[in-house]
Amino acid sequence: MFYREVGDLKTTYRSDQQVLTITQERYAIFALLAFMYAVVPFIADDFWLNTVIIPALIFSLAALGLNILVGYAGLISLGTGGFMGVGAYACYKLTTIFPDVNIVFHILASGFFAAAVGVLFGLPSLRIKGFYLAVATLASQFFLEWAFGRIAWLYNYNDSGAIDAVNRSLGGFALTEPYGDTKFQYLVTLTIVVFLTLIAINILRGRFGRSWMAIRDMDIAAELIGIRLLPSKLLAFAISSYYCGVAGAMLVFLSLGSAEVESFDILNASFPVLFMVIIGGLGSIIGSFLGAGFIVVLPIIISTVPRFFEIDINSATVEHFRFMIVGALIIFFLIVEPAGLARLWQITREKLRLWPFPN
Amino acid sequence: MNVMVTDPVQQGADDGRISDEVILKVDNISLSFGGVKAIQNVSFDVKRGEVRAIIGPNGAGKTSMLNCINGFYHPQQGTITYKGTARKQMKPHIAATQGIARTFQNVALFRGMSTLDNIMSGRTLKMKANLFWQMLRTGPAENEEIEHRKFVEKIIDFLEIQDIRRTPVGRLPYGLQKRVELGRALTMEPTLLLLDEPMAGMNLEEKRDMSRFIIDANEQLGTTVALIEHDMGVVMDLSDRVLVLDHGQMIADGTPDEVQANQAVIDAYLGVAHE
Amino acid sequence: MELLHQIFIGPFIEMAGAPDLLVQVVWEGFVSGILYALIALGFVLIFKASGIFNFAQGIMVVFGALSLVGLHELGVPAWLAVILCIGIMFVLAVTVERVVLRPLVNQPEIILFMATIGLNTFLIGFGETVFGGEPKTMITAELGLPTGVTDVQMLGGMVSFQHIDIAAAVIAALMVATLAIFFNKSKIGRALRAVADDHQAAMSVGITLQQIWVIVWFAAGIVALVTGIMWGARSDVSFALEIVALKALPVLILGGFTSIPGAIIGGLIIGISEKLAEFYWGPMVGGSIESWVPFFVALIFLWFRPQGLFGEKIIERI
Amino acid sequence: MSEAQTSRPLEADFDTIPKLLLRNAKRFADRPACRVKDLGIWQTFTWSEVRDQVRDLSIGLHSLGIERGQTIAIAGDNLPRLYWTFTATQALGAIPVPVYQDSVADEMAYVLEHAGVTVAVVENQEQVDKLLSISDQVPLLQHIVYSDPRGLVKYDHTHLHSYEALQKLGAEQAAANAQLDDWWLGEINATTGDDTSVMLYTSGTTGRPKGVILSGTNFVRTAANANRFDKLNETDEIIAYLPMAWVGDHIFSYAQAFEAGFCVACPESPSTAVSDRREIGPTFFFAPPRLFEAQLTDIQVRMQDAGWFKRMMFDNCLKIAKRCGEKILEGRFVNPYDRLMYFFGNILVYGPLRNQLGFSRLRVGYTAGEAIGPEIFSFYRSLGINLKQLYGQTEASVYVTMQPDGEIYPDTVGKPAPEVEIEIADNGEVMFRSPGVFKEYYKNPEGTAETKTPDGWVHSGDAGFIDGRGHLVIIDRAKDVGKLNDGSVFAPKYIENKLKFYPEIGEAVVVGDGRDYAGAMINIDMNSVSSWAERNNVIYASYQELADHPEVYEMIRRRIVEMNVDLAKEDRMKGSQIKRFLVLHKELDADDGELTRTLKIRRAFVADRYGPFIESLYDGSARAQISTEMTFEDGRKGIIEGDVRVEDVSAPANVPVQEAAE
Repeated sequence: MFYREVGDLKTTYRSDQQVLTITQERYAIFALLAFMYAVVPFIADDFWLNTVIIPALIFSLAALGLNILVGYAGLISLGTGGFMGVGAYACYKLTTIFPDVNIVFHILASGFFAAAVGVLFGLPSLRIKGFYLAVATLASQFFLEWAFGRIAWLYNYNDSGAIDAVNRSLGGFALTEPYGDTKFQYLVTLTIVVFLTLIAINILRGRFGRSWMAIRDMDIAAELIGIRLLPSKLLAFAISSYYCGVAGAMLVFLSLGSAEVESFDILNASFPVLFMVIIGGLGSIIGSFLGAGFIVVLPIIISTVPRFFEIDINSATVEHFRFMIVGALIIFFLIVEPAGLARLWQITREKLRLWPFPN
Repeated sequence: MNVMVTDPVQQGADDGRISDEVILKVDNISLSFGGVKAIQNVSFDVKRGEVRAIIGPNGAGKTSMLNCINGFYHPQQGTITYKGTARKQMKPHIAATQGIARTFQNVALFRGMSTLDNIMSGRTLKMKANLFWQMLRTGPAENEEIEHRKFVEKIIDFLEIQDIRRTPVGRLPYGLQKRVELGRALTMEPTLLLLDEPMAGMNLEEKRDMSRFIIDANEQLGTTVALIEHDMGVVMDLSDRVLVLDHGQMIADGTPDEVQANQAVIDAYLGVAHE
Repeated sequence: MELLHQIFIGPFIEMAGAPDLLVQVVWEGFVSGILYALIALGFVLIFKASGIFNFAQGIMVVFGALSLVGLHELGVPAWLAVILCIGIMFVLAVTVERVVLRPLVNQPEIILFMATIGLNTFLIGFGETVFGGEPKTMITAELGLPTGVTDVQMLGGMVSFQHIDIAAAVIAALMVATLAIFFNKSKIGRALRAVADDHQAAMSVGITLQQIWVIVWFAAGIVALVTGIMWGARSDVSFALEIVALKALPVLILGGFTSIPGAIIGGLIIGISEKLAEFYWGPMVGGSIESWVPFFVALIFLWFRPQGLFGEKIIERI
Repeated sequence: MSEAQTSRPLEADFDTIPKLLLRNAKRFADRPACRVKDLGIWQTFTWSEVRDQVRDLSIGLHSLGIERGQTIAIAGDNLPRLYWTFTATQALGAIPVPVYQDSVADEMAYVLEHAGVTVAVVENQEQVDKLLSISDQVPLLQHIVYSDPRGLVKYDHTHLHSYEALQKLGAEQAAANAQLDDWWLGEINATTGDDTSVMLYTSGTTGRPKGVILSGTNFVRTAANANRFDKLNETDEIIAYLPMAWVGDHIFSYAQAFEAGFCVACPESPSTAVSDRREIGPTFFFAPPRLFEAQLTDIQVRMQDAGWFKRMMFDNCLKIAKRCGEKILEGRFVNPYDRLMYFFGNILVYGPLRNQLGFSRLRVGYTAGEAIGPEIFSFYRSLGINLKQLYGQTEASVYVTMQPDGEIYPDTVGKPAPEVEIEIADNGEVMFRSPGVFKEYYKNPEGTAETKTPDGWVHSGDAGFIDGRGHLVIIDRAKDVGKLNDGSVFAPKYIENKLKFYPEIGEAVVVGDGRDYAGAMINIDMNSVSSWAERNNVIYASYQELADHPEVYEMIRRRIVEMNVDLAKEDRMKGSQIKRFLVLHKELDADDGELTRTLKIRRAFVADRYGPFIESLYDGSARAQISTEMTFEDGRKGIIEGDVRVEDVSAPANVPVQEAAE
């Protein structure tokens, strides 16, 4: 209905190969970004930023990372939490060892540690596929969980066994949680997420992205057109883990303020991120964002609704309910739209493009 | 950075199509799975520029033969000499780098990708821009992508599939999928193109189109073709020489006319086919 | 050098030095292995019959045990509680088939896998909502399970065998035998085996696919319930068990997704190796390595034998 | 109107197309001159690039021996390369002769032989093969140049050249010899507006095609006038999809484009013309009525699949548009409520629909060639699409009359175009004189004399009249116009068209020449009447049965009365009201020889076959039968039998009865 594609012609391959080929959509994205930068900080209060928007952005990044692995390269992983943890602990170590280096640099650098660990645990993907690989990724998950809990050096021998975000600033302003201003944290988070998303889009639409999808769709044919499976799969693990690692570091330093093993365990990190990817839509960038938004907002809605009706329920019960509802909703979503929210968006978009015609 | 991309439709158009150079020589190879002998002591060669057909009844070992040539199976004995280099074992992706492209009996396209992406993926080996440029998608990465897109577009034009450029291949009818698969193989600019039943399951018109594309690929792009096909008419029209296999053994090898006149072939193949 | 010695030689010297201790550790591993094998068994049942990777099998174990204890706490006699729990498992199987599997038939396997993760999450929430989140104690005595300890003098020391562990081993053996008879002798069992190979064939036996799913989920549920009782008797009953239940997964990659013998042998290998590793190597790195050792054992094994314990070498066809 | 859209004065210096090219290469150097969808993108060429392309090609053609006055044939789908061939040829003072790309070998042979073509520039193998097959009939033809090399590599290249190679040769020569450019410019300047610019063969319905010789001035002046008339300038864009051999394409996509400097876009292939049109979004567009008609049907069919809500919204919006859309388009007064509703409708339906049709950017659209149904015409206009009608002929370089903005009537073809004079001859034939009038028919002085008077007036061959508003109304081919016995004009096609605009009437044959009154034989429109039958529970087994149904007769009668009322308002036509009619028992069919392949009635043939029916219209009988043996196309013989009722149109409508309600 809102689409006006007449005259939207491409005279060069450069313009034909851009991310959004429809001019209006490009403008819409610019408008959205402008809104996120210029309007959201003024209309959203700290509660919204802290509990919804910043976590959603951070988890979007993790979901994007996992989507690269599962949705694009077709390699199932249940080890996301571990890779996020590597990023978080790496960042913590980096900033305590090199306190003078800017924290944003550390956040981005911590992803490389996750990438290295990802490559290591990606090695079995050469020989095993599918669910066998999924189980194999649990090896990394459990090993890393154990390491975070047992290797005291990682948490600087704190009594609590947890890592606490240290006070670091950017451009003279305190940034890290809980010292920094929430709006500032939001802007930094948004910038990192936008930047890394752009890079992901670029990689995915280039030769690496095509190689991954080729392996995902038919690995034998991929090999016969000259794609080397192991390097391609390992690259997918590396990049995916990098994104998860950065997300983990951001989660600790820009959102939670502290973390312990449980923050990155299978129930609190791996599964939710996997749900984001599946509900958002496998192999879809926009789906990663939609899925993350959905999974982050859902528990908030679940705990807010009873309060809204002034029903007094203790927090433990709310937590139990949350599990039930999340589980049920996931099944419901899989039944209603197995291809995820991205597919719903795609259908809507097609409808709008064809408007007023039904098909 | 300057990426050299040749025009697929302009190169190699001499009339002395077939040269005497033997591009592929299969020497006395045997292959078995467990106790099943798929290929037994088969030898033949392919000359540069020719269209070579491999025919035979079902289970004759034709597909296994192609699988050996492009390194997917490794024959237990015998040698395969390609471009003068003999080899025993070769990984499929190495075969690809050496200019062997392949289509499959059951279409092996990347179903989640568009026609354009499928064909672009055939250029993977020729793309060199590193991850850094890929991330930024400027400089070499962008230029390279554009250069290869130009090449791919010529293949799309060549195969007359412009209108399905953006369609996910999973949604295409079978005949078009086969054409896209041929496109993917051709964008690799192969020296040797292996086609496994390129016309299986096609109607008459689609077969005619496909034959035309194969002839054009052979004549205009100078691609050497080795193909498996069931349709005898097509084989006789297209090919310069025909190899006949039955139960993994070679029973005849020669020009279409010779093969058609060969009694062993008539007994083993044509007899079966006409039942 | 010293480190290498410490890793590769030291533990074996230790083993040889105290063979009674070694037997004790192996026995512990053997019993855990049996329980892992039982979880894996439930899993294999479902995967064989429907190709579904049931991630929720571990939680079904906990759910079964929790229901039993929960019902007893409400004053239901133990024997009735067991029967009711069997009923609950049946209801669960029917519900899963109706609500989850039937609408998702013909979906890609990853979607079904995700659905079982959803089911996993749901059952955690449901169990905790109904029975509360606190750990509970298994009603071992009420069920007539033995609780004593027998100490056996051997190899220059004492090795203790918990009666409950012996019972677990016996019950597990009985259960496997029953299942084997069920699959090989009964009509339904044969149909179930057929369905693993060919859905059409199964339907020609006169059983619908839906019925088959209900049967296998029910069977897996009963296996889960028994496992839950045995396990609960050895420790507390709570959802923390779920993480332990995940250790059935390396058993699966070791034994193969479709092999019942594989599940049993794999379970034993995993159980024994994890206890040995924990006892002899664990202290070097701070302990608790049994959480990940099984996975590494399975991975290393897979590296050399990708088709698993009982799998056949796969010839890829193109 | 922005400054760019105000009209420019005529420029006398630029009286040929190549001169306009040189002008544009300077004035609009970096603006797009043409685009073609090729290899996935719109390959775009600026005016200065086109200049170089054309120059190189010119020099290349010259090297093939092309000299001033020679003719070059051009055949193929619309391609920039073929348009450049026009200019390159004209630059040398030679004459391009475009040939219909779908004409069969024999037709092509005739044209090429008649025009004395020495070089042919064609699109692809198909055309090359056609030319090679007729090479013995065209002895003068020496060289063939092809654009698409596909399948041609193995051909003997002694007389065959690839366009690319030829142009490259020209470029190399130009690079090697700097004076060549000057020589080329000299050749262009040596050509004047009076020299022949192009020769277009009209596909005459009878006899061999005639070569119409048109000069540079013909096109440049006509194009300039048309551009001023509709304020077209270099920012406009057109999509070239009509045959290049047709004069319309030559003026819209070539002469007008060069005169105004706007961009011409060529589709990837005829089959993608519609989607390509969407991508381009032409601002200036021409299509024959049947395209608009087919498009409207397509819209209706597609909307039938919509859900009830969307359909309701769509129908309501169209109702609003019908009520006030045209008024808003013409800037007339509309009450604020309707204006508001139209605003919403524009968001919900009209805007998206224009977008779907590729008309979002359209400033002026024209249709011509046949009468367009008023409903269809109004439909497009009510959506905010400025669709207009014109009347034109090859002999006039197209434009004779055009509808000025704000004076749009579905039944007229507009007022005389700028610099065009019009007179109606005594026999009703439209005569015109303009700067666009052709020089002569090639090698056909008799034909020229028959059509063109010594003082420059051209017999259009169409009968028409100027109505009260000063607009031309075309009623029929002049030779088909007859007289009733009372001496009044009888124009069958005019009446038939009026009848056919009623949805229930599919086809109509009206007779009356030399008779006392007019009578009609009607074909019902099966789609429309069968859906009426369905709604009213009328049961029928065949077309014949439905056609014979009394209620159908009643329905047709009402429509004829309605039309008679309409006719009665027109002085010249009121004598032609239909007094008796019958509904034919079968649909007129091109397969049975009753229609041409372009679905026009073959009048003489029908009169012969249905003689008894026609008689019955005048002898007062209540029924009529025929039984004719006929040979079908496939050689089978069959007997056509028919038995139909003949009825009077009861209310003779000399006096307007009452306005038939919509």
